[in-house]
Amino acid sequence: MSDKKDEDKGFIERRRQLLKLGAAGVPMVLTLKASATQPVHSALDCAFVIPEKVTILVDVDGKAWVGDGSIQEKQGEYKTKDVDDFKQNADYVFGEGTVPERYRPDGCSTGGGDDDSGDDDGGHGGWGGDDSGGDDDDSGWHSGSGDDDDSDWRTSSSRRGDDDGGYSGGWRGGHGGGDDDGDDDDGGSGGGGWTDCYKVYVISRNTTITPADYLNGSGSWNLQGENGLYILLAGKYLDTYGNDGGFPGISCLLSILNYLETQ
Amino acid sequence: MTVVIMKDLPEASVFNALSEKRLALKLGPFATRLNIGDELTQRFILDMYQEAQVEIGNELLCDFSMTVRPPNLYRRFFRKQIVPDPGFNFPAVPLPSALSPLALEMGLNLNVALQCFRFAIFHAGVVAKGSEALIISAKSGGGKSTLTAALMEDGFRLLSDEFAILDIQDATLKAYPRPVSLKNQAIDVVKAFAGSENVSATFTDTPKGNIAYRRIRASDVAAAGQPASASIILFPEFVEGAAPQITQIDLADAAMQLIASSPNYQVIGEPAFTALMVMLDGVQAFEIKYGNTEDSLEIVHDLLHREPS
Amino acid sequence: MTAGPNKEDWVWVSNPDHYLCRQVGDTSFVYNRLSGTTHIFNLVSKAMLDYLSAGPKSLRTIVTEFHMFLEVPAEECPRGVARRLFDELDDIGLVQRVGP
Amino acid sequence: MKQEIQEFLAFAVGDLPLPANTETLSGFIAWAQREHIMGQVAAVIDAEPGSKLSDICENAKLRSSYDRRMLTYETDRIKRALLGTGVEPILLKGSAYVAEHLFAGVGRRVSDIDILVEESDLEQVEALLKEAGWQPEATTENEYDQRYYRRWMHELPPLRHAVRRTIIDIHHRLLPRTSRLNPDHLEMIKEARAIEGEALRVLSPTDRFIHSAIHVFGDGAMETPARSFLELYYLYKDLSKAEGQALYARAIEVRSDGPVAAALWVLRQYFGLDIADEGQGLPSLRLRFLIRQLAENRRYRRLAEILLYIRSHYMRMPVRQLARHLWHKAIRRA
Repeated sequence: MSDKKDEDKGFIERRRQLLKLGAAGVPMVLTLKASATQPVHSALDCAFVIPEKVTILVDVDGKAWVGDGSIQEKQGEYKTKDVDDFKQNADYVFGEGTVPERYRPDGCSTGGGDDDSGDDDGGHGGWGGDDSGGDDDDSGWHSGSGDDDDSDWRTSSSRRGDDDGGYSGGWRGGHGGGDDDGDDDDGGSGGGGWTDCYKVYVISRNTTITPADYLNGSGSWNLQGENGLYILLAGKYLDTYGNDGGFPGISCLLSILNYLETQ
Repeated sequence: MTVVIMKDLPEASVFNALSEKRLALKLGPFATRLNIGDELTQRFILDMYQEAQVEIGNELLCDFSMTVRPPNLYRRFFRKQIVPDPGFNFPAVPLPSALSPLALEMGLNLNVALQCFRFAIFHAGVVAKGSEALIISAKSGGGKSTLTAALMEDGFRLLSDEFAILDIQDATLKAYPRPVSLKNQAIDVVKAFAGSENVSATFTDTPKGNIAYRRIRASDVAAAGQPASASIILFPEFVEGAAPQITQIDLADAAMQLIASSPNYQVIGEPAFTALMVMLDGVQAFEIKYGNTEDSLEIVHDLLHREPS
Repeated sequence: MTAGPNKEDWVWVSNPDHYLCRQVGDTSFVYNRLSGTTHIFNLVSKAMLDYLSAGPKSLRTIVTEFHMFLEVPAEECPRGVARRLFDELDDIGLVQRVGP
Repeated sequence: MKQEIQEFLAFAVGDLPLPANTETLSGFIAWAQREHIMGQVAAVIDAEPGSKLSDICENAKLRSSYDRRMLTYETDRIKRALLGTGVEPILLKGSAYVAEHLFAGVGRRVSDIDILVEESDLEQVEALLKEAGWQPEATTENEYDQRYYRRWMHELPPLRHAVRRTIIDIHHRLLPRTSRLNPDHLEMIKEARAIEGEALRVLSPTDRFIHSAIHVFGDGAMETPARSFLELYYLYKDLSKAEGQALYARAIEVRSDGPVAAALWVLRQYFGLDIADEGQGLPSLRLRFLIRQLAENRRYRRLAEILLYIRSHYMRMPVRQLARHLWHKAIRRA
């Protein structure tokens, strides 16, 4: 009551009006949010190195196995025995729907033989199904954040997700190349021999991955190539299991995601 | 080596210094070490920044460093793209190399927006006549840059078309007169009054449509050391064919919008609060609506000659 | 959500050294030195801040007597409203418990 | 390279005056910025007013003042949330350094806040903090994760404040139950002391150093080695002579001699501190190799980072158990 304006009738009246709003539940204190409360640059300044070759096996349902084994490839088909061994020994397994369409094999004509996935998941292979809704956006863990209208220093988001069609041919198979050594006999052995129900991606030893390279200015992921797939799986891992366990790159990715959340 | 105007240097030495990370751009309160391997961007700098002060050497201390480079071998192999690297790997849109100068400009903006804390930064254009500054809020996409560029031809000096840079010691506004970025229709509008020789080539198919830049001016660079004090805050709105309209708005509302547009206000804390409050002293805020550039200039003239209400 | 437990007999105060206040028209910009955050107060919340800055009071006193500070009849500032105003200040860290 | 890094660290803590050679100075500043220690550097060096160096220091100080304010305020909010309960959490790491006004806390960059509470208080603390707006991240809110964290981890799933977006880690141990390293947190809690006038506690100075060493060498905080080294350096400098002498014996007592030996090696190696060998000896050749790669930015830095990363996770959780974790997750999602 020290303020001399308090004597002013209009002043008291304006206060009474506000009180009515208060009685109706309207908050009386507003907290200003500046647009970036925590510019944690260090969070974005991270990269990680893949110390040893990493192989990622993807099936038609978007399941993925990650390990260090090798899988022989011939004309877009993979040796069934290698695939089975790889799955048995995989270090990480991701459920159905984890991997977006664009990374999955085109079709599955050899069918059948691979339904041995029961080895590690109790037969139903169904445990993926979780948030598969996002199958071909980048699986839901970005926040979109939109407003690309004004801020030049945020840059806009016109290039989201899946405009990578042109690339896909490039990464198929890749390694294991040396063994096109004509043992066609294998090819003939039908059911057990070769399968096209998978696609294999290989990230070579000492590859440096900088997740921030796959982000656009509005915080959407634009994941491409095998490194993009790796980030996607790391993100999925993080989403599901948190920042524990040994999936390389997680802490780097987490710091970026935390950063984006503050935007 | 001492500070010189870039155009006084032989082209070759600028090119070399840019590729060898030995050139510091000294503009307004910031020194930025440039590391530009990309020829298109080098040419862009040589042209658009020809009036800027630079220093060449290995031992320069700088506020920021800025790299324009293809992002990695992998991507270089598939499609040549450019990512700006303002001293840290900020996630930015990788751009095709034909748009690399945009990456430069974007990166320089990011530097200020995210790495500067010794000034309070607000997202707005600023021009001044004498020591009286006009803050043009970037809100609502109302043609901030067009209006800024138009005022430049109308006897105002440019402080910045992107940031209001508030000195937290004395609450004055600092100049950082970089090229003005023009989008879409604004390009031809500005060419018409500023002369097309002062506007860069147009970059098409950018994430924001067509973009071109208005070259920096010697007069703005020379005056950059002189601070200015805020006098009017404008919230412009361009509406095709609209009759000119001026509405004074509550200063508190204007202040809230400025704070919300700041990338570092919260980080700086008390000095930013205090400086902003001092800056607001005697300032008036207006929403203005207009349908063409002539009207917008007239409105600004009216406002500047208006008696404080 | 609350800032934490509270009781009718707990005594609270606002410390004017903890904040800076600048009035722009009817609006007050309040900078909280502890949190580093700027808040916008209207005439009513500013009155609560002044009321609490004037000296320590129990929560019971605050909810029953704030209307007098506002110079309005009790029914225009019910206890619930006073309590919510207090909680808003508590939430942003502008009040401290000093007793009992 | 080792010599350069020793010199840089000496500039960084103010043991050596800044180099007159401008090229060295510019290299040092670039290094400090890269290592995220510019705030700490700015706190100890005298820059000529009006110089670019002074601009850079000013900028770094303003930036780090934010982290400090955040820690102080979050600590205040935790205290508020627990008001009247009698629970006195132990502040760890940055929040403790700031609350105790230690030099280790000046200019240091931080992102979240860590507290340690007795297991018996855990439930109440968690409930009250949730009441006060800290919420589990959506990703860990499910029952399985919650159980998993409680059973195996040393902390609750991180909580994020709904309005302020800050993160708090509530520890009830110093490392996961599964960790190969098993520090005696109960013994350390026993020695914790109250902060005067506050319902908060901190570890004893000796245990504070030990915990930092555990964090750096047992928990994978080596992404920014210079920052970790400065922290160890300042914490060590804060020990009295007697505390310094009793440090290694205490480390053995709380089963943390490995990380402490590594920390002391770093302090001798990079800061030339004269620390008597109380039998701690040297860390393993492999660990020394990794530390050198990182600290001296050598050729294998990236590799060392990833190896140390793996190592820290290996220290935290045996692979078999991780597999079981994955398995359960899989079943749950069926």
